[in-house]
Amino acid sequence: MPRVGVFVCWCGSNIGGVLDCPALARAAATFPGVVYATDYQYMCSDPGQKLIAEAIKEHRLDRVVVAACSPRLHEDTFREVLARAGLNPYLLEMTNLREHCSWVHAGEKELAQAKALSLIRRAVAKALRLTPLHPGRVKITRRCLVIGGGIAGIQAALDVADAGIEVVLVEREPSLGGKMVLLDKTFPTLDCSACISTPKMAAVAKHPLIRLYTYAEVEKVEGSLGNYRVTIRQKARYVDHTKCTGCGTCWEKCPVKVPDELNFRLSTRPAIYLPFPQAVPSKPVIDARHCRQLTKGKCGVCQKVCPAGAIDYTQQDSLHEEEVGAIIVATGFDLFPWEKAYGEYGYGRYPDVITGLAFERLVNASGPTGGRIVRPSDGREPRTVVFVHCVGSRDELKGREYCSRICCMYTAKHAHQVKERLPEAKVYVFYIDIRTFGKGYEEFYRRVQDEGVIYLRGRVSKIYQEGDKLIVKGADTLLGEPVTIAADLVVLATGVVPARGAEELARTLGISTDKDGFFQEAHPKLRPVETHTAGIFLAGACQGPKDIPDTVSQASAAAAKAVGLLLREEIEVSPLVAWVNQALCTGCLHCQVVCPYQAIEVVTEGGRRRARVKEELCQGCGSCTVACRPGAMELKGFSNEQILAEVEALCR
Amino acid sequence: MSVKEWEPKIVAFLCHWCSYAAADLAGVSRFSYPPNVRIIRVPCSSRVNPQFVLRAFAEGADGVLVAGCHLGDCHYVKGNYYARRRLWVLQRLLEFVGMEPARFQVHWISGAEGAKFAETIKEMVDKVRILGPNRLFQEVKDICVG
Amino acid sequence: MNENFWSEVNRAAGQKITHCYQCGKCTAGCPVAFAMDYKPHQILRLLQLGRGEELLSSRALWVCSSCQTCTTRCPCHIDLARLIDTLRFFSRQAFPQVTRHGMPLFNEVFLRSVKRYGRVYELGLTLQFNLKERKVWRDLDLGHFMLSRRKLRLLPEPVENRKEVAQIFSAEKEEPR
Amino acid sequence: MKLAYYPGCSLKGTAREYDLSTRLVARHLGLELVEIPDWNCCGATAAHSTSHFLAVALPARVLALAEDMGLDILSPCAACYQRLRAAQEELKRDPELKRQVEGALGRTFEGRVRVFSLLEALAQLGEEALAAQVVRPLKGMQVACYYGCLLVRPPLTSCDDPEQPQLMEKILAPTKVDTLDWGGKNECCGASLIFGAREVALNLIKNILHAAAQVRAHALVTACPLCHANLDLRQKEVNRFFGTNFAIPVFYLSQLLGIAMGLNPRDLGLGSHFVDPQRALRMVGS
Ligand SMILES: Cc1cc2nc3c(=O)[nH]c(=O)nc-3n(C[C@H](O)[C@H](O)[C@H](O)COP(=O)(O)OP(=O)(O)OC[C@H]3O[C@@H](n4cnc5c(N)ncnc54)[C@H](O)[C@@H]3O)c2cc1C
Ligand SMILES: Cc1cc2nc3c(=O)[nH]c(=O)nc-3n(C[C@H](O)[C@H](O)[C@H](O)COP(=O)(O)OP(=O)(O)OC[C@H]3O[C@@H](n4cnc5c(N)ncnc54)[C@H](O)[C@@H]3O)c2cc1C
Ligand code: SF4
Ligand code: SF4
Ligand code: SF4
Ligand code: SF4
Ligand code: SF4
Ligand code: SF4
Ligand code: SF4
Ligand code: SF4
Repeated sequence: MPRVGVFVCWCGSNIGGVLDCPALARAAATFPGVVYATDYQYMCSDPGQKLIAEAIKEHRLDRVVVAACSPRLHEDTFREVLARAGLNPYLLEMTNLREHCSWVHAGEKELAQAKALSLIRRAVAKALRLTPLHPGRVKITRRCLVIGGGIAGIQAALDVADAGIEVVLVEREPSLGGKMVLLDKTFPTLDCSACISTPKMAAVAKHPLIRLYTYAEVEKVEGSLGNYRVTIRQKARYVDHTKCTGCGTCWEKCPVKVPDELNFRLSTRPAIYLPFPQAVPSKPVIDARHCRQLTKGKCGVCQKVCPAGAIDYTQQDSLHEEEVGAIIVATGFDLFPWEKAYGEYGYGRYPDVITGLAFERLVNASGPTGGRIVRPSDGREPRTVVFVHCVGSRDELKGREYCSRICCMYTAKHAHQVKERLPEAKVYVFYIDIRTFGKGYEEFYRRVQDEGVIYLRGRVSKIYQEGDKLIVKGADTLLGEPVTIAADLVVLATGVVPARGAEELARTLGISTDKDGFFQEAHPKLRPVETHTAGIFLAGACQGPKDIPDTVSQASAAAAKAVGLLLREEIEVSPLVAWVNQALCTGCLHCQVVCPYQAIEVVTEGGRRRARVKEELCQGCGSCTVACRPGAMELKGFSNEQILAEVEALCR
Repeated sequence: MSVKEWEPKIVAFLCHWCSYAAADLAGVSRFSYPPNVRIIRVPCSSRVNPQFVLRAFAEGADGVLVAGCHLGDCHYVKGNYYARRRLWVLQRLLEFVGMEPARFQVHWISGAEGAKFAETIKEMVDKVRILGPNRLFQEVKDICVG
Repeated sequence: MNENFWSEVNRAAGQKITHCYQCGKCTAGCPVAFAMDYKPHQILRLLQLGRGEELLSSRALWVCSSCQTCTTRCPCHIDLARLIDTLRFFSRQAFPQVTRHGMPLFNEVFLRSVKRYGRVYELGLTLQFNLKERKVWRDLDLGHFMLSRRKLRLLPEPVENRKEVAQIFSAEKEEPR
Repeated sequence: MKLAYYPGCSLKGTAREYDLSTRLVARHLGLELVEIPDWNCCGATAAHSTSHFLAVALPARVLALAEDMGLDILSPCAACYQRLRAAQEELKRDPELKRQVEGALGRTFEGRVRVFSLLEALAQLGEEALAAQVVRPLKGMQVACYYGCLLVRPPLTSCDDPEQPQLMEKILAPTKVDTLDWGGKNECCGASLIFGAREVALNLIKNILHAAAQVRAHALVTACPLCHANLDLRQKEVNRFFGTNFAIPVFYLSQLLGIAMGLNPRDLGLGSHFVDPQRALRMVGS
């Protein structure tokens, strides 16, 4: 029979002013299993703590009930007292005489006294059934995986590596850089996007602690917090990058010309190519879908001309395994596929109706036109340019319900760029609301208006080609009139959606996505860079639409979280976790279905299937215990037996 | 026990993260409510096994309350959705066997809603007081708990 | 009128009027907005504010061609064309005089023809309408052309089972609106 | 294929040639049409702007008659097509209304008849079947296909993409006629306004004629009697009102297809157009 000690606290007059604490102690002393009971003015004070520790030794107590304030306040304090007294800290049970009794029932002392006794009886009943628990410890692999090499991934990788921790960075395109490297200038300061992002790309490539995989994808993730085993598929490049010097002879000589996807078909590129001049790594890959050698078996030009002998048409995809302790996801975004949804804007059939990203390429000095703003259809400079906000955003009918957060600002930037390069041009912007909530954003918007850009409040209903003009039918709701503009170029402020493949990646990683497909953060305000899965963090537009300042802030925050975790030798995991009574488990796996943390695995022993809890993943919610019909699943610290004992004690 | 002395006895299963915190806040704010409620702390409303509720009634509780985080705010992502589904089934079952719905209530109370907690208890105690002692389960105790 | 009117129209048309964020896409695409006193988005706005008086006496209700462009494109799933139909019902109740000319008159005459013959008697319909509008001579040359090409029948061609058609119309009258 | 044929009021009067040409072309394409006995008017815009009940009950009678025949419906008139489709959807959506309508008609609905526009019916025959009948290709003629509102809006009852419809172009492809890409194909012609708000309607007609002229269309093609009446019969009035000089012939889809199939233009009712189509026809040697 366990030996329980009960310690009733007065909390000065907080409890003592309402309840008769000595009487409570006297009554508690008569409960079965209680070998010692006392009361004291302030249990949490130094003398109070000492009193408990000494009583434990003196009365050989092996269970402790503290009847005082909320366990949310002082459970840790009293657990430490137990530990100091040489007792397992989980042999403590608190009961809440202050918040749940004396403070709320001050007017009914008699009933309060009865309730308090009942609460102590409950605590004793539970205490009798407590068992010693030991927090698990896991050693940590001090390496970090970063998925996605846009500005978010780059920043996170650099921050983690600069803290002295090895990083594995996986980017699925042939080069690092993401969307940012395609942009011309960045709002609101208008600094050159490539000028500020390419040095970071180069820093990644040079960093001794960063292992870079480009043209690669994460295929499988096993293990858990602190110890993940990651399988990476390196796609065949047909170029041996250990030999290639990046001399460029091959891509100059390749006879193939295919539309360049990065330039929205405004230009062409060869089959062996560097995505853009500042690419990292600055070594080419062969696009197997278009290479004549690989599709038809004849050409071989690049192999002949390569001075380094780097071309290898027989190369295959290869798999690589990496061990890491934490993962940062930074897979970014894609543009809303407006060509599939907006028939009233022509489904992408009019060459001079383009997206904002295509406009970035047009206006970019390293883009297909060398930075001249011209119409894709005939190469002429436009005299009237119309911008249309919220395409694919704030549109429950054809697009997404949410606001994409960047398009108001990038459109203001584009409007400014048109005015700067083509001062004579007329520029109209159709908007619903202008959202300029960043530092310096509203000022930028006002400046663009000063430059003569005309903002019209109304959505555009239809765009169609008439001769070489685009007829834009919009409205000016402030005047209450329909407006028709004959434009030369129309730029759609296309919204933001999660990067292609985000759902599959979420499944591979065991993290969740929100209703729009962005990765779900653990808490929208207080844990915005963590996921519900410990050890996996989020950075950038993959968590929700974001501009560069927000992306970079979040990337550094994710890095800080990852570093904070990885700098520990090992981590302690709470012992209040589920466990399976193997004798009762029927292997039905009802528990696995409800677990929000994928913490339940299947083990097969002697042909019998059973559930097993991965303690390092279990967060101790207890949902599985209820799902389990035979009662095989138990939660330590909140077992069925303990709770039922509490129920009985309270109902007496 | 004579009818005159009878006081409703209510057992409340409260989620550590929300409703238990709400009860703490009610205390800190001195929002008084009838002392008829006794609280059992659970990590999440999804930890509440319908069996616990049945046992409470069988042992003589006049009312049982389960409270957790608002839907969508669960500390464990979706525990309260599971709880809602399970407890809804239990509510139907109890109604079916003839128990007044007011005796078994499920509420979503956040850690900031101390006043709501106090209100909820007041209302529940009032209702159960009107219903009188819970006799139903005394009779079927053996069947339900085994 | 305000609150009541608002919810009544809402109920009749089954629309989420509060959802409209006044983007103006309806007005931008409406082919006849130029001729309306209140543009489509303004009709929605008046509805949101419960300003029935202005709405029900508005000319816009009878200029709308029911082309459904607004309904097709509204980003908030508001079926404006149907709302306008509903407002027309209310308008005829509130101001019976609207049916004395223009589109509501035409609708009235049209339905009278359908009620009587089960089908439209185009010649009779045109004559009757032009007479009431006091534009007897309108479309005379066109009428001549059409008669000569047998594009207009001189006599109505009624359905046989007129009872069934009559039943529809009498059921309509009983219909609480 | 055998279909219940619902001409509707217009095809018995102003749009006589649409009726003639549809029947003729259908016969040559092996499409059997059985006129719905004792059909009634669909109620058109007048009904739906007056009473929701009438707007559903009138077409419902037609649906019920076809159900008795056990055939799907071909409704060449775009207005009738839209009203029948809308009634179908309402009967499906609102069981209470369905009950009332059934009560008034003394009939019940199973809701198994489908309603096809002429576009759908022809497109279903397939490009090959159409191509096999083309004996006089219309190479060199540029036409602007005009869909108007009723065939493609609202999306719930649309027979094609509401914004970029393509069925007419597909049907006409075997005739080798040059179908133009233009912005007016689903703009409204104001059919329901021609009596009640004449000037407004004339404006809309002008806009469409203007858009067609911009792309140098030799002719317009339509599959709606109301559109045809507005665009063809009212062209002179538009010219008078706005001081323009449009002379763009307007064909029914069935007529143009019939010509390519070598059928006699007179039998197709081409003599009863207000804007003379001869010039356009001579271009392709017809
Ligand atoms: C037209 C336009 C103009 C803009 N202008 C500005 C501006 O002026 N100022 C500003 O602050 N912001 C601007 N932005 C926003 C800016 O582009 C984003 O904030 C930024 O790119 C987000 O960075 P990211 O790294 O999160 O995402 P991305 O840039 O999208 O990078 C994600 C990377 O992850 C890779 N990836 C995706 N999936 C996987 C996978 N499964 N495995 C491996 N790799 C993967 C992608 O290939 C990509 O390289 C603009 C955006 C647009 C569209
Ligand atoms: C009316 C209102 C409603 C809001 N509602 C929401 C909402 O619903 N959701 C949301 O996400 N955000 C909301 N916010 C914004 C939110 O309050 C801020 O984002 C948040 O408080 C910022 O936190 P902070 O720590 O940066 O600053 P603060 O909350 O201002 O904290 C700064 C602290 O620093 C102390 N301090 C200042 N100077 C010194 C010094 N020299 N030495 C020492 N200490 C110093 C201050 O005393 C203060 O305690 C709202 C803001 C307002 C005004
Ligand atoms: S020619 Fe050879 S070395 Fe030069 S870039 Fe091409 S593959 Fe590399
Ligand atoms: S082998 Fe392929 S990549 Fe190389 S030059 Fe030929 S087409 Fe280009
Ligand atoms: S940021 Fe502006 S343009 Fe983009 S979705 Fe939001 S409101 Fe529309
Ligand atoms: S200052 Fe505040 S209230 Fe005004 S627009 Fe900005 S966020 Fe909205
Ligand atoms: S629900 Fe229970 S019995 Fe079924 S697998 Fe899980 S632990 Fe085993
Ligand atoms: S207690 Fe919760 S987190 Fe742990 S295994 Fe069970 S369901 Fe999963
Ligand atoms: S399109 Fe819809 S949301 Fe926009 S103003 Fe019109 S009714 Fe309102
Ligand atoms: S249905 Fe009426 S309001 Fe709507 S776009 Fe057409 S004409 Fe305008």
